Amino acid sequence: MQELINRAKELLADGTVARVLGWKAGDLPFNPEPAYFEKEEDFADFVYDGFCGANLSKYMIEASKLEGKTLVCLKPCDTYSFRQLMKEHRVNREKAYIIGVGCRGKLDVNKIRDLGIKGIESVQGAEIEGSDTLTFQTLYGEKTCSYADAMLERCHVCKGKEHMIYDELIGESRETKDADRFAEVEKIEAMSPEERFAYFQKELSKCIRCNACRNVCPACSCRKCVFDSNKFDSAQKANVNSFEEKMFHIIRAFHVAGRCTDCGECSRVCPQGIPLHLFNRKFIKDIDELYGEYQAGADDEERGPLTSYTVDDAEPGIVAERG
Amino acid sequence: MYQIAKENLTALFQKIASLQELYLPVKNAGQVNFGVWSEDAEVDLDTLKSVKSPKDVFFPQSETLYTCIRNGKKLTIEPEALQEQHFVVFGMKACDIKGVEVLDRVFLSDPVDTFYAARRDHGTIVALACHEPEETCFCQVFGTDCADPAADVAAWMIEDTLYWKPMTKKGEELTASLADLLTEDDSAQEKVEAEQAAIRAIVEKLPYSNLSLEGWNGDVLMEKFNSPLWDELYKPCLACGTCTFVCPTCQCYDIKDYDTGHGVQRYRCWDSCMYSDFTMMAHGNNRTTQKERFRQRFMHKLVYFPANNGGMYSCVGCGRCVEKCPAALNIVKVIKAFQKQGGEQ
Amino acid sequence: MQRIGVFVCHCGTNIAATVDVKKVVEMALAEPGVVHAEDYQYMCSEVGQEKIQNAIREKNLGGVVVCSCSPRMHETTFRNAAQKAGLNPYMVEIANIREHCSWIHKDVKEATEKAVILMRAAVAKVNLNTPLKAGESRVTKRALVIGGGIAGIQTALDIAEAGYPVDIVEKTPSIGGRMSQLDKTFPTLDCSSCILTPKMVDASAHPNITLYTYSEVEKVSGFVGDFTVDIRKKARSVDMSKCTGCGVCQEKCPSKKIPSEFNRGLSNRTAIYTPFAQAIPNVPVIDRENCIKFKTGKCGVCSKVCQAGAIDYNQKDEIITEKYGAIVVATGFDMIKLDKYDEYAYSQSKDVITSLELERIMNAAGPTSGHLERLSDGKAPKEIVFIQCVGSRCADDRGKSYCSKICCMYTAKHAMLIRDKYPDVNVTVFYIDVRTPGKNFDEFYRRAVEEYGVNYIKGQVGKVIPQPNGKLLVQGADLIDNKQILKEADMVVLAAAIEPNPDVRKIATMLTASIDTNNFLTEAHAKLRPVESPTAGIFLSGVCQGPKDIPETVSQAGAAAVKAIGLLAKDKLLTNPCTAHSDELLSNGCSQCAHVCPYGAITYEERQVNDHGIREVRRIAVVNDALCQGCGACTVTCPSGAMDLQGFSNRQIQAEVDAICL
Amino acid sequence: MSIEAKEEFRPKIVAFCCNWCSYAGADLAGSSRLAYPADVKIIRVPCSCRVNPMFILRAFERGADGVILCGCHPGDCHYTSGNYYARRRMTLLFSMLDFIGVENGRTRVEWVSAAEGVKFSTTMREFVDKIRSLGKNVRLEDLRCRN
Repeated sequence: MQELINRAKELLADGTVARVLGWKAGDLPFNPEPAYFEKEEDFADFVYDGFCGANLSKYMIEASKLEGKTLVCLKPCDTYSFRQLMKEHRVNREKAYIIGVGCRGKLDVNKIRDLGIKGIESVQGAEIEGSDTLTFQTLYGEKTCSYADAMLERCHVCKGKEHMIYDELIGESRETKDADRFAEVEKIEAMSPEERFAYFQKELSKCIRCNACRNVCPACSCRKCVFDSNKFDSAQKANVNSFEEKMFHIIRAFHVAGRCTDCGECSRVCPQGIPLHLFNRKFIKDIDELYGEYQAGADDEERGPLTSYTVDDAEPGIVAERG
Repeated sequence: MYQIAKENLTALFQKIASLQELYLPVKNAGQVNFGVWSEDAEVDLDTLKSVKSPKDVFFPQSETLYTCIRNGKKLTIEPEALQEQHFVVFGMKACDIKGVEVLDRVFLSDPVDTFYAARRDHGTIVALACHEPEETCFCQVFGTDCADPAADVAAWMIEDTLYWKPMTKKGEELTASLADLLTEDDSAQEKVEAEQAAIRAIVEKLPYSNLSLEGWNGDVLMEKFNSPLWDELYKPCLACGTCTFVCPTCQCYDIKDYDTGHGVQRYRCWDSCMYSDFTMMAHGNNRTTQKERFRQRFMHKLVYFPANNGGMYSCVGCGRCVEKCPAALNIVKVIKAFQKQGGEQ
Repeated sequence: MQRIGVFVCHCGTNIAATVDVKKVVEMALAEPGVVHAEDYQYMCSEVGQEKIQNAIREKNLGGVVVCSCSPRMHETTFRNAAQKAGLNPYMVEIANIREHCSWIHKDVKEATEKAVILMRAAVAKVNLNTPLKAGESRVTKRALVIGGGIAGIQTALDIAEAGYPVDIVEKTPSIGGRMSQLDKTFPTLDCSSCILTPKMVDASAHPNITLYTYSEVEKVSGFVGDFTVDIRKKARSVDMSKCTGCGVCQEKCPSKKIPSEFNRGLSNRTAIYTPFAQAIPNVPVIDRENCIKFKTGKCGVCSKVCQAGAIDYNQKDEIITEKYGAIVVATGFDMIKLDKYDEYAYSQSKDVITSLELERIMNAAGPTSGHLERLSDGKAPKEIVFIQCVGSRCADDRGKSYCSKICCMYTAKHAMLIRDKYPDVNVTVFYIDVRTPGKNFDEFYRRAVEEYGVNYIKGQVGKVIPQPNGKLLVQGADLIDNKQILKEADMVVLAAAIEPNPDVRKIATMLTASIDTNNFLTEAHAKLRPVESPTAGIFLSGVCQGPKDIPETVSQAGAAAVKAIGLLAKDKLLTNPCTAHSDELLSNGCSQCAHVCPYGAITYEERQVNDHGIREVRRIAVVNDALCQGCGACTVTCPSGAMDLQGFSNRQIQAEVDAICL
Repeated sequence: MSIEAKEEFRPKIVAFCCNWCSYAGADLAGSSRLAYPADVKIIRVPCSCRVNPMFILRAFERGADGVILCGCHPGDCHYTSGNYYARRRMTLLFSMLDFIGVENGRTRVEWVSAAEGVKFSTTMREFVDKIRSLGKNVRLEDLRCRN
């Protein structure tokens, strides 16, 4: 982390960048927030640890409009989002100085709570090169858990430790993949339609239409979302689980299909713990199977699967045929 | 004071539900929220905070106000019936009850919101003391004692026993209806006091308990409003509505029409001041940037509301926003940022 | 809300017999916004149209719904009627209660209920219609004809005669096409060259016609009235302005072993060559792939012998960019490849030939100077078998499902010519059916059978087996006598199916003209618009549209010319106003819409916007109305809904959905 | 067991037809008097690629029991490529609907040319039969639209 801070200060001092976009330590051990650093003294609060899960690439849409370059700290998975946004002309590469930061998986405070660790006063082991065990001092005594058990779902299906785009790299990355990316989707596919319906009905009935999934999503970069716009008659805010939640989540997933990098932010931020990544991953799985493997944000040129076609694509009837 | 063994709680819930509707913390797909009790519902009294506050029992996230029905060129209007059934909310925490007090100020002041008033009139609240407060809690800052919740009935879960203390006439009536399940216990007071002491000891150790609200009142309105701190504080905000929707006191709503095809259902639903179309009017929006929207939320909770309500803050320190904000922003960080700036000056 | 009038047509009894039109009127009057409704026997009649016009004027209607036949039939009629009464034509919607209702349902109650719903959907849509105004675009008064065969030549001559400049692009070194390879033509047996050559000369000499031979269309952009086309004029290596056509270069060229395309590979040509003696232009080209000079850098004989100094080894391909108002496709056909029909031993024996090869053999200028002989040993054949429908009317995927149309007639022609010239030669024809619809066609076929004694056997040939003695054993079936036939032949002629020139797919893509699974270009309407492509400004001439013989080709070529002339005669065209539009406040500038636009109609500009007080420069999608054809692909690709389609807007379609579902 | 015959289920079916092929195919079905059930109501769109997944969900929201999209055969699109895009979009959308447990028979895409009146009619009859066997759409309906 110190190397990152030193380098950021250096680039700020020599005028290469006008500001640094990173994370500021929170007031609790696990809630650092995305923040801009413009002066040397700001860096007292700079932090980069296991709780810095936020994907900063979407902030670059606004940062691209500012004077001068913004140094942005991107983890390997975040760089896919940045590159996809570049492809869509939503961020300006010229306005970004990308430091690819190392990552060994990011932590999910909800998982820690689910492990029964409550009243956290301090944490050891969450540092960027910390141990494999997390030790918590809590109001109710010392607790421990393994780093891996506290990782975000997305880190268990990590896309790899390569950065897709960067100006320089600082820190080592570790591949944390220990699960099959599509296993959860396959599990649901194996259910009967009734079970699938019940599963999603139950999950989506929790949705409170807070739009956190949409607003955090780097692919949901519309200036105005159709669900906020009066152009379609779809601008509703009610939480009515007989239809609206399904409409919202299906259409949201559809709009990002072929553009979603599977960064997992939607599931990370959902206050109701809805596994929203399943929608996106289902589309990714279908796209991979039907149109060839495609990873959004892994290139600058290739057209997305929904803005291209081949003459012998599968017919929609395949959905019923494969059962 | 009464008591009932934890193992008999299901019987208690069955009994209440047989008399009136019962809302209580229910776990659904891994998350605890207040919901209607049923035989299959997975009741969860151990989780300290429900994801959403239970305010929606009185102020639902969406509710129909009236329905217009179109038949050819004819229109008829059907008003929505007010709440007529009695119901019980079991397991509300002290902070959430304080939240209801805030809502009362809004909805029961003239002009009274009849939908809300009907629900308040028909609801009986059974409060549950917080057995193990967490690091995100700061109700004490707002003068709430989570060890001694003020409601129609106050309850404490101590080991395997629930202690039950009616506090109001509604509480007495409910207690009377459950007489065959609740037993009087003379030693209860002592046990409850011990539990309260333990809770309060934890509260003293909570990281936010010593948060100072000094300088937050109506007198400093313009100073706070114009502070340059907002220029920085809002920046990570994603403009989602999480904080407002989990909040026990946020009371803003939007009124919209749902076109049913046979007419229009006019409904109201929670709105969020974080949304870009919040207070959108025909001419546009008077808060054009997220900074202004972000500022609005905290100014409202900490300045405008107390200024209009005899110093009552419209934050109750439940800590839900601390836990749920996707960008790790929250009211505590705002208060601390101003405190720090004050210290520097 | 619009003031809407609903007009319900009886269509005689076509609608009224199954749909209770009075009930539809009654239900229409109950709909919000509907201020007038009436029914009439024939709404499309003058009286019916007047009713609509009177109502528009008297009731001050803002929208009109006509419940009648398909909008494909009378939408334009009713729109024009409304326009005459002062209503914007795009404020008219049609509820199709005939084709989609009365004609397919029997039960009056059911059909009436459906008609009411269709009416409601149209009312719901028209409520959201906005007046649209067609734009104007200019017409470039020049036509392009792709292909220089008889179809292309005829089309070009007709257009040129009408006074418009026209360019012919021909891929090969000479115009003339397939017809120039034919010996005689049916059913008159006149000499193909004798009737074609004068037309070729006319085309080359016409002041309004420019020939681009040895050239190909490289790129097409634009739209009806205003196409821009890049033509690649391949390097001929011979300066056309200097060459006198003396032919010495061809005589002296040392590279003489190149199969002649014109003679279907039955004879050889030199590396510098004109495809045939009457070629136009009579200027040779150097086939660089086979030229020693180009392959090794040595030789240069042609350059040395050319007294005109016309040989130019350094000539480069030239791109000519020209604007056109109309484009006629006349790309013609070729024979199918016979590699999937190995049972006929085409690849095994030189004496199994295609009909087109026989044309060359029979032709005085052909490889055998017109003598009928076996290509294997030069002997005169005594027994010739013709096999029909090789690859035509084929049930499996080896060949074509369609009938090639010309084979029955040219085979009768071949049989007759052979019997006429060589009475001692036996001719047998195996056929599935003999199809002779055409003026004097059946008489022609009957003469072959009756006067010339050609032996027609109904049945198919299963196999042709080359024998050690050089003969060909033909195993066939006689379906009429129901017996197997074994026949020793000296020569077998295959009537191979014809297929569109394979290059046509590339051209169709450039033109955005639709093409069917057999690579024939699709006509805008099979019956009523047979020489137009659905893509405006593109016309079809000759076999590129479907198999046809010379007279049919020539008449279609003329028809295509007339359509093109009709277009060129206009100074301005009205453009389809149902185009996509981008909302500058919603556009993300993400480029996804441009990716799916088949017309390149979407571009991006950096534009200052005022978004409710936020002023900033944004990348905004912009639609070029003149290019947009209104498909709507962009509207669905656009996640923010910034792209919407006029006339078929999101809200209009949703209103229809709502009206139908409720 | 009830003796009274249950009222026959009449599904609501929305058919989006492209203007150039399938709408004309439906016209041909009409002019050839090739009957299919009146439950099918056609919406004319310029091209199958105009059909937004939101329209399809909207139809289900409003109580449609089945939605079918008809366009030109692949390769024959009037706009050259519209149906190819539609094909991918609909395949993914249908797969998602299937994934969340909506019966996959409720959605269908069929390519119908202007010459295929018979195919149009047969397809519609088949589709209506399928929807009748599936019964009312309850999984994607907005209950607010019922009253």
